Amino acid sequence: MEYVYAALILNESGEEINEDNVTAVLDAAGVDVEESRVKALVAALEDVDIEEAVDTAAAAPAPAAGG
Amino acid sequence: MEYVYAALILNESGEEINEDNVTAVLDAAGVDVEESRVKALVAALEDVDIEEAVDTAAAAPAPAAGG
Amino acid sequence: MEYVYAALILNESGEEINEDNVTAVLDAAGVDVEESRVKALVAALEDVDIEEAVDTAAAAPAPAAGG
Amino acid sequence: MEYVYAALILNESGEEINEDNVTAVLDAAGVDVEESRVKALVAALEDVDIEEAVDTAAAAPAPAAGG
Amino acid sequence: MEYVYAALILNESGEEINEDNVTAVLDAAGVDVEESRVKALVAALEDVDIEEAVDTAAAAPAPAAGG
Amino acid sequence: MEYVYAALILNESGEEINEDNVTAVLDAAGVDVEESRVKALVAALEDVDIEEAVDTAAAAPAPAAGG
Amino acid sequence: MSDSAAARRTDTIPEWKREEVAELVEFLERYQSVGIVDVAGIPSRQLQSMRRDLHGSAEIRMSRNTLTVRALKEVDDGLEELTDYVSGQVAFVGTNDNPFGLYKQLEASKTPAPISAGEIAPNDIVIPEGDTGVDPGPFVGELQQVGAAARIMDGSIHVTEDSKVLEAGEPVSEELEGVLSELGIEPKEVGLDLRGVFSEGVRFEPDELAIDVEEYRSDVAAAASAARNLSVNAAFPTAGTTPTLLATAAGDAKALGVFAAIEDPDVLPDLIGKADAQVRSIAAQIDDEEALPEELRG
Repeated sequence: MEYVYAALILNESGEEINEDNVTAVLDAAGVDVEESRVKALVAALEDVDIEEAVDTAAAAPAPAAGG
Repeated sequence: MEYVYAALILNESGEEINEDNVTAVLDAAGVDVEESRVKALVAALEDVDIEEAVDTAAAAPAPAAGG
Repeated sequence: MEYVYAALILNESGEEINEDNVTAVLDAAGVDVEESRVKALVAALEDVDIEEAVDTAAAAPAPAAGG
Repeated sequence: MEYVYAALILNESGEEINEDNVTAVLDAAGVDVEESRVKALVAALEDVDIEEAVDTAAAAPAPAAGG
Repeated sequence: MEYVYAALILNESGEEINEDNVTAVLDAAGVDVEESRVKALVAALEDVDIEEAVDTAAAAPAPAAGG
Repeated sequence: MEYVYAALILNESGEEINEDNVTAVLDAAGVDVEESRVKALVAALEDVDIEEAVDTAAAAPAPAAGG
Repeated sequence: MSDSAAARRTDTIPEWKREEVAELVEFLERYQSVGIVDVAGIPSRQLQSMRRDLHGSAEIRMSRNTLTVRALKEVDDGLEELTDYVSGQVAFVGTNDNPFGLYKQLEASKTPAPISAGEIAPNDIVIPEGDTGVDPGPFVGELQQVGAAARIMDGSIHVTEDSKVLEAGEPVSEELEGVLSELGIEPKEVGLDLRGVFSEGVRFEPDELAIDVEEYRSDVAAAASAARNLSVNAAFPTAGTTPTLLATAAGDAKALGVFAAIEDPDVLPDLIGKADAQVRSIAAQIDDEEALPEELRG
């Protein structure tokens, strides 16, 4: 999930979610970065409104206790 | 939330969640890092089982993702 | 299920959901295509609002991903 | 979602879920295929038991029919 | 949680949530105030709409990991 | 609600929830303290198991906190 | 106390009264909160036991009303406002507890008591549904006469539904007294009724002193929720909320992953589940079985 977290941090800092930035964040965290996953992430997020995607989750019903 | 995301990346990469590492990740993402918030987060995480907390979210019904 | 998935891919790519296209997708996947099923599916989907059906499913609490 | 649908068709037809096959299915459907997403998908599925994921989904409470 | 309560009182009294005020409230309550946590709190709340944050339900707390 | 918040800070700091302490906290927060409200609060909380009430809030999917 | 006031009255008041007033004044000055309680109708033995129960937190002091009023006026200081409440059988109550606590304590010390014929019902009197345990006999008629739904069942007299037999404010009849006594129903609450309190400069009436503890309990829960929400939503970690904060962050990532169909190993199971649900949703709208995959045919 680290790639997705990287995108979320960039979204909050207001930086562009591009390959260089995602790679830089993951590098800093000591992740052994796979270029294709970075590319795939950036491509997947291209037309996505991240705020909306995250808020949709927040509106979801509270999780049922695991079991 | 970017501070928490940073901690979670470190958790996945297996790096120690300490002030230096969290700061490095946030720096790389262009976040204007507040030292006190890093300190507070690192201190708070000392007593928390991160895997368990994260698993709670994973076990939860996935959020209603829009189309 | 593969016939319906084929229709869903066509729906996302914006291609028409007709017999030729569904057959092409299934062929590419190595499916032994039954012409009558393709016909029946294409005819049946004419009366279905695919976007709505997909959104309905998405809005439902998605299942807990196996741990 | 089209990448996921493609993988699921292959899963049903019993063909291997590899980059070539996924690309072929998406091509046939007129999708403008992103190579990195195919790669990421195939890599990610190596660790995922598709049957189990589907079964978990089926076991989940049926979605309230959309209103 | 006492730091958060202090912020909530200041929010209701209409006083600014700054380090001096938070410290004064905590002092009055006999709390052994940690300066860095006060700083972190003030920084965390800087751009936050407190009314909204208070009304938005946080995810349920981590249930005991499912059996 | 500021009177209740004040009591909760005292509860966390381990100080007694009495009229003097509640008043001191509210004073420090710039609240224009009504003595009779403090008195009523202190008397009422004698019969409230604060830990239990707080735990109730934590265990329930956080309700939108009333005004 | 005011020496000059005392001196002024010296020649008009008998010695014993002067001493009594002086004692009352001393009582009033000893406590932060002083109230007037109604003691009418409390049997003296019960009053004794209430005094014992209050010992250590509140003290009751009785006197003649004229002297009570004189003492209040003597202390002045706002306490003379309490003279409004001095009528009938009353007493002083003094406490260093706060007036809300005093009210609570006095309410808690009230005990049920039987009501006699001729007395006015302080509240509606209800005979509850159930087996009275009384053997069949004329008591059925007595119950029915006072307005209770009664009949014989399984060898004893039953009241078949909650029956209101007297409205609040109505006098109790001889017959009703007898029925209630037979059933052991004690409809009165007897105790020290607080008429008013003067506490550190403020006068409180009983309705102001009746605090709803449940409301405070729910306020505490709401305050705790508010703090939790703020802590999580502003990402300020506290001991209690850090796990929730982590779960929220992980949930954000998962939501984004599913929403954008990101090909991540942690997201794919959800995506597969979602795809499966979509197929089922479409299948549910198709009538033609021929068009459906075998596993989805009705």
